[in-house]
Amino acid sequence: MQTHHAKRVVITIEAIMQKRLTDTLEGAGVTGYSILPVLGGSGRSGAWSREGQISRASGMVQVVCIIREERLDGLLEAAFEVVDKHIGVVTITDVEVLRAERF
Amino acid sequence: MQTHHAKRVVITIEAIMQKRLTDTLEGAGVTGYSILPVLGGSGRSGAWSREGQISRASGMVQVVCIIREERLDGLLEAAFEVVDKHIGVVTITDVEVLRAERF
Amino acid sequence: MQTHHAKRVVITIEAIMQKRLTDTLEGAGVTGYSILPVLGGSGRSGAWSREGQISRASGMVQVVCIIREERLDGLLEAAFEVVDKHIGVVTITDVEVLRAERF
Amino acid sequence: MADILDLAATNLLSPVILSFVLGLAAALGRSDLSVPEAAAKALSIYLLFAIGFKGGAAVAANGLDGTLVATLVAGFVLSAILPFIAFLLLQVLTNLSRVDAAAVAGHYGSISIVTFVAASSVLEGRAISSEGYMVAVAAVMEAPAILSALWLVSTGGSGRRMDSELMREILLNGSIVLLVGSFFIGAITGDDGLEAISSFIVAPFTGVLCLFLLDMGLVAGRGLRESRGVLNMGAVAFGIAMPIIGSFIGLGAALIVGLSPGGVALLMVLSASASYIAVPAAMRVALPEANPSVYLTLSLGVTFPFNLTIGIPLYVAVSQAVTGG
Amino acid sequence: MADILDLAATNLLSPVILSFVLGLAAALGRSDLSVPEAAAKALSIYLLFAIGFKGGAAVAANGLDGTLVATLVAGFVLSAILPFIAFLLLQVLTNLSRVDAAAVAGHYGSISIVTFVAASSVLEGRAISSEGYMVAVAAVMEAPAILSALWLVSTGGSGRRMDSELMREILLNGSIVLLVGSFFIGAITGDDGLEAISSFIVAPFTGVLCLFLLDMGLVAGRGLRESRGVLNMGAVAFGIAMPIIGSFIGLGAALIVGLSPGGVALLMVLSASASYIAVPAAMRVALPEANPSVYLTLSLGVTFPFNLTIGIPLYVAVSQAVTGG
Amino acid sequence: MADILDLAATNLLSPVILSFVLGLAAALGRSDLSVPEAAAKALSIYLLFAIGFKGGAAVAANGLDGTLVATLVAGFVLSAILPFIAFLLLQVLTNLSRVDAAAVAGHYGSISIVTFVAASSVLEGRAISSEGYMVAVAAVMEAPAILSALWLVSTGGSGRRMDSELMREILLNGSIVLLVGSFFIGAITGDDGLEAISSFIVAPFTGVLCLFLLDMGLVAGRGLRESRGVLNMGAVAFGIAMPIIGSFIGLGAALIVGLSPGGVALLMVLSASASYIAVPAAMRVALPEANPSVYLTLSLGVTFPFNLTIGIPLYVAVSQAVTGG
Ligand SMILES: Nc1ncnc2c1ncn2[C@@H]1O[C@H](COP(=O)(O)O)[C@@H](O)[C@H]1O
Ligand SMILES: Nc1ncnc2c1ncn2[C@@H]1O[C@H](COP(=O)(O)O)[C@@H](O)[C@H]1O
Ligand SMILES: Nc1ncnc2c1ncn2[C@@H]1O[C@H](COP(=O)(O)O)[C@@H](O)[C@H]1O
Ligand code: NA
Ligand code: NA
Ligand code: NA
Repeated sequence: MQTHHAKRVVITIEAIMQKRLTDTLEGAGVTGYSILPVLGGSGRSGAWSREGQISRASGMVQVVCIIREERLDGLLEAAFEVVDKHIGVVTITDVEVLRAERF
Repeated sequence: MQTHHAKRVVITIEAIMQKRLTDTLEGAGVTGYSILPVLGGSGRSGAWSREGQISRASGMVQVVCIIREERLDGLLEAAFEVVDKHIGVVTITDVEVLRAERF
Repeated sequence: MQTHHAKRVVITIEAIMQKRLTDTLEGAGVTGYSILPVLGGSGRSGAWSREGQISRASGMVQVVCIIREERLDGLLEAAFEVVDKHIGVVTITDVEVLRAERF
Repeated sequence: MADILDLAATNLLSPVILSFVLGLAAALGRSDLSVPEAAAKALSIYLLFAIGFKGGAAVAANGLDGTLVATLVAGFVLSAILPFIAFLLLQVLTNLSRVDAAAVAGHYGSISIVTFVAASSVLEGRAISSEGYMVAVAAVMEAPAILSALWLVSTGGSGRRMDSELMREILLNGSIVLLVGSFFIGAITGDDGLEAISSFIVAPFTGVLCLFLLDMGLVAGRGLRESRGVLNMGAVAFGIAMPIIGSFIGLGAALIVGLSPGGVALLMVLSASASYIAVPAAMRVALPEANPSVYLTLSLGVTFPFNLTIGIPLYVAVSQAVTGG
Repeated sequence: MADILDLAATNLLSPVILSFVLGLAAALGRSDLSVPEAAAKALSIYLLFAIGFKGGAAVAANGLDGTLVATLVAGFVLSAILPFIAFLLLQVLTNLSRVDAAAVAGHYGSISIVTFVAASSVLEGRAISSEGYMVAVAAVMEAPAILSALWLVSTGGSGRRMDSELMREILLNGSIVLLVGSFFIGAITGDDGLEAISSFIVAPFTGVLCLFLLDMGLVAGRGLRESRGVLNMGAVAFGIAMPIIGSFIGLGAALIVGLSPGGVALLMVLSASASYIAVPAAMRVALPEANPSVYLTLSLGVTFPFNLTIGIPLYVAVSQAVTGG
Repeated sequence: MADILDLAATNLLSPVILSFVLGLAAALGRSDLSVPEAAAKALSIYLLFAIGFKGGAAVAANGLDGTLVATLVAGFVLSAILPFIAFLLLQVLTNLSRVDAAAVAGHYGSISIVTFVAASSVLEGRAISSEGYMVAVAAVMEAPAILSALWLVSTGGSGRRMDSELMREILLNGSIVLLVGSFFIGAITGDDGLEAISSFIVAPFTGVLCLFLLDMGLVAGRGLRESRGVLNMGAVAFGIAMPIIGSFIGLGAALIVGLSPGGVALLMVLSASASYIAVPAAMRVALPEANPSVYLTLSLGVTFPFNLTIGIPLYVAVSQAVTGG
C-alpha cells in the first residue's frame, strides 16, 4: 500500500508536565498526539514505579507524535523548552504512515 | 547477537474496534500482536482523555505487530479495511528482532 | 536541533519477570529504561488479556531502553539470558535522541 | 405545582444531586479532580448489581402481577418508536446531518440506567413503591432504539450497518447482562438473599450513588468544556424538550398498561432519559461517521443534568397527580 | 444424604454462588462484562484483610488451644505431600509431560484462599464455628507444595529451579503477608478492634464476596473459552477426583489433630482446593516450559467451580457426619 | 504523662496504626503486596468526601461560632510562616542546598490530610468533639506554604517560578476541591443528608482508613527503601523536631483563637503535619531542580509515621492538659 515518510517523536516526561507540554506542542502547530502510560522506570534520578506513588507528581507518561519531517524542528524546539529543566527523554524515529492526508 | 529484519506496525484505534481489528489481522495470517493502552490524545476530532470517559466506546488502544517484511502488505490491507472509516493512525517502522524463528 | 544516534530496544516480557530482567540489565550497565503496560496480546501461546487475569503471573509489560549503539550487544546478551526460556519478543530500532549527555 | 417545586427543591438539595453539581463545577473550573477509570467502572458495577438484585427481590416478595409482559412490550415499543419522534424534532430544531440526527435519535430512544437509579432512590426517599421488574423493563429498552437509528440511516441510502456480531454485542453488553443477571439472582434468592447482602447493597447505596454522580458531574463537565460550540441553541432546546415529550409518551404507555404510581414515574423516567453508554458504543461501530461530540454532549451534558435536577421531580409529581398516588 | 442435598441446594441458590454462575455464563456467552483489574485486586485485598482479621479476633476471643501447632504442622505436611498423590493420579489419568504434571501437582497441594473464604461464609451461614487460626493454616499451606513440585521435576533431571529470590517471593507474596498480617492485627486488637471496624469487614462481607465471585466466574469462563481443547476427559476427571481425594486426606489429618467440626470442614476444603494465584506465579518463573493453560484451566476452570458448588457442601456434610457436630 | 503513654499505647495498638505498620513492614521486607493505584485513589476520594461531609454536617448541627474566621486566618498565617521556621532549622541541622531546603520547608508549612483524618478518628474514639469547620481550615493551609517556599528560593536569586496556571492548579487541586465541596454539601444538607449516607461515610469509615493506611505504609516503606542514604542524621532529626515545633506554634495560635480542646488538637496536628501530595506536585513544576527523594522521604518516610504513631497522641494529650478539656 501507498505509505508516506514521517517522523515519530516520543517524549517521556512527568505526568504533571503533560498538559504544559501538549499545550506547547499545540502552540507549535502539532495537530495530533497520543499519550501512553508509563508504569515505572529508572534513570539518573533513580528507580520509581507507579504503584509506589501517592502523588500525581510522580508518574510519567509518553507523548507520541507522528509528524511530517518538515515540522520536526518546530516540534523539537517547542518540546525542548518544556523538557529542558525537567527529567525526560526525547527520541525521534523514521516511520511510514498510511493516510498521510491526515497530517 | 544475530538479529533479523522485520517491520513494526502500530495501529492506534478505538478500543471498541480492537476485537474486530485483531480478528481481521488473524484472518490475514498475523500470528502475534500486543495491545497497549492509550491514556488520551488529540487529533482531527479533538482532544480526549481516558479519565473523562464513561463509555467503553471512547478509549483508544495501540495494536503493535512485529511482522516479516513479506507479510506486511497483507497486514496493511487487512488493517486498512477495518481502520478505513474509523479514526486511527497506522505507522510502520523498520526493526531488528531477536529469535526470528518465532515469527 | 542537534540529535544523536542511539538504539531503542523494546523487550515484551511477562510482568513477573520484569524485576529479574531490569536487575540483569542494570548489571549489564544499562542506566535507563521505562516500563510500559501491555493490555493483552496474542502469540504462539495463544491470546490473553489483562482483564481476564487474576494472577500477577499472567500480565506482560514492555521494557524500553534507549541506549548508545556501542552498548547494544551487552544489553542484548544480558536480556537474552533472561528472556531465553520465557515467552517474549525483543526488537531493536534506530533512533535519534536529544540530550545525549544523559546516556 | 407547589408540590413539584417542593419536590424539586428537596431533590436539588440532596447529597446525591449536590455531588453531581460539585463534579460539574470542578470540571468546569478545570480542577484536576478525577475519579480513576477503574473506580468509576467498579461503582457502576455496584449500582447495576444492587439495583438489579433489589428489583428481583421485590418481585420475589410481591409476586408478578399480570402487567409484567405488557410493560416489557410497552418498553420495547417505546424504545423503538421514540427515535422517530426524536428524529423529526431534530429536523425541526437543528441542522444536523441525517447521520448525526439518526445517531442522536437512537440515544433518546434508549435509556440511562443512572437516571433510573437516581429516580428509584428519589422514590425510595419518598416511600413510593414501584414494580420490582422495572429494572427488566430498563434492560429491554436499551437496544431497540439502536435498530431504529440504523434503520433511519439506511433509508437515507447508506446500506447495511448491522451485523450479527454487533447485534450480539449490543444484546450482551455488560450493563444489560449484569442488570438482568442480578435481577434473576434477586428473584431466585428472594428475601433471604436480600437479607444476606443488604448491608452491602442497601445500606450504603445512596452514599455510593453520591460518589458515582460526583464522577458523572466531572465527566459531563469535561464533556461540556471540550465541546463548547458543538451545540447551538436549537440542539440544546432539543436536549430539554425531548425528555419532556418522551416522558409524556411514557406516561401514556404506563397508564394503558396500568402501572402503580411509582412504576408510572419510572417508565416516564426511562422514556425521558437518553443513553450515554450502550448506544454511543454501538454508534462508534455502526455509524463511525456520526460525530460523537454531538450525541455525547447532548445526552450527557444537557439531558442527563436536566433529568437529574428538574426532570425526575417533575415526572414523579406528574405521575402522582395523574394516578392520584 | 438428604442433608448433603439440602446443603448443596441452599449453597447453590445463595447469592454468592449465583453471582459466580452469572459471571461464568456471561463469559461463556461472550458478553463484554468485565471487572477492572484494579477493582478485582482491591476486592481481593478486602477479602484477605477481613478474613485474616476475623480469624485473629476469634483467636483473641477464644484463646489458643493446644491444637494450633499440630494443625499448622498438619497443614505443612498436607501441602508437601498432596502434590505427590496428584502427580501419581495425573500419570494414571492423563498423558501430560512430566513438567506439566509436576506443575499441576503443585497447584493441588497449595490452596485457594477464595474457596476457603466461600467455605467460611457457608459455615457462618449455618452457625458452625471453627478455629480462628485456620487462616494461619491456610497461609502455611501456600508454599510447601511449590517445593514438592520443583522436586518432582528435578528428579526428572532438569537441574536447579529454585533460587533464594524466588523463595523469598513465594514466602512474602502479597496474599500471605496480608492474610498473616491482618490475622495478627486481629489477634492483637481483639474484640475492640473488631468492633471498631466490623461495619466494614463483617456487615458487607457477603455482598463483597458476591462481586468478587462474579469476577471469578468471568475469569474462569474466559479461561474455559480460550483453552477449549486443552483438557481431555482424563484431565477433567482429575480436576474433580483430586479435590475429593484431597479432602479425605485432609479429613484424616483433621481427625488426628482433633479439630472442631468447623475446623475439620475447613481443613478438608484447604486440602481439596487448588491454587490459582501464588503457584502459577511461581511456576512461570521456575518452570516456564510448563504450559500455563493446562494448570490454570484445571485449577480455575474445573476444580474451583466444582468445590464452590458441590465440594464445599459435601465437605461440610461429611465433617458434620464424621464428627457428629 | 501516664495519660500520654496510655493514649500512645491505645493508639499504637489500634487496627488503623497496625495496618500502617503492616504495610511498612511488607514494603521493607520487599513483599510484592501492593494496592492498585486506582484503588488507592478511590480510597482517598472516599476519605476526603467523608471527612468533608461530616465536617459540614457538624457545622450545620452546631452552627458557626465566631471563631471560624479567626481560625481560617490563623491557618493561613501558620501555613505561610512555618516554612520560614523550617528553613532556618534545616540550615542548622542539614547541609541541603538552598533550593532543596526551600522545597522541604514548603512541605512542612502545608498539611497532610491523612494525618488530619487519623487524628479526627482518634478524637472520635475518645469522644472528644471538635469544630466541624476544621476541615475548611485544613483546606486553607494547603497552599500558602508553597508561595513561601518559592519566595525563599527567589530571594536566593532564581527568578520567577509561579505563573497563574500553576496558581490555579494549586488552588483547585482535586483534594482541596473535594474537601471543600463535600464540606459545603454536608453543611447544606445537614442532619438529613448525613442520615441518608451515614451507613456509607460513617459506619465503615475506620475500616476504610485501615486499608488506606496499609497502602500508605507500603508507599512509605518503599520510599524509605529506595532512598536509603538520601537522608543523614540531621535531616531525620529535622523530620521529628519540626512537627513538634510546628505543633507548639499551632497550639499557641489555637489558644489565641480560642478553640475547643478537640479543635486545639487538630490545629496542632495540621501545623505538625507535612504535605506529600499537593506540595510535591507543585514543586515538580516550579522547582524541578529540587530533589524529590529528599522532600518525599522526609515528609512521608519520617514525619508521617512519627505523627501517626507518637505525634497524634502527644498533641491530643497536650491539648487536653493545656485546655483542661
Ligand atoms: N535510557 C533510557 N531509556 C528509556 N527510558 C529512560 C531512559 N532514561 C530515562 N528514562 C525514563 O525517564 C525517567 C527519568 O529519567 P531521569 O531523568 O534520567 O531520571 C526514567 O525513570 C525512565 O522512565
Ligand atoms: N499525528 C498523530 N500522532 C500521534 N497520535 C495521533 C496523531 N493523530 C491522531 N492521533 C491519535 O489518534 C486519535 C484520533 O485521531 P483523529 O482521528 O485525528 O481524531 C487521537 O486522539 C490520537 O490519540
Ligand atoms: N509478532 C508479535 N508482535 C507483537 N507482539 C507479539 C508478537 N508475538 C508475540 N507478541 C507478544 O508476546 C506475547 C507472548 O508471545 P508468545 O511467546 O509468542 O506467546 C504475546 O501475547 C504478545 O503480547
Ligand atoms: Na429514552
Ligand atoms: Na490443596
Ligand atoms: Na504543617
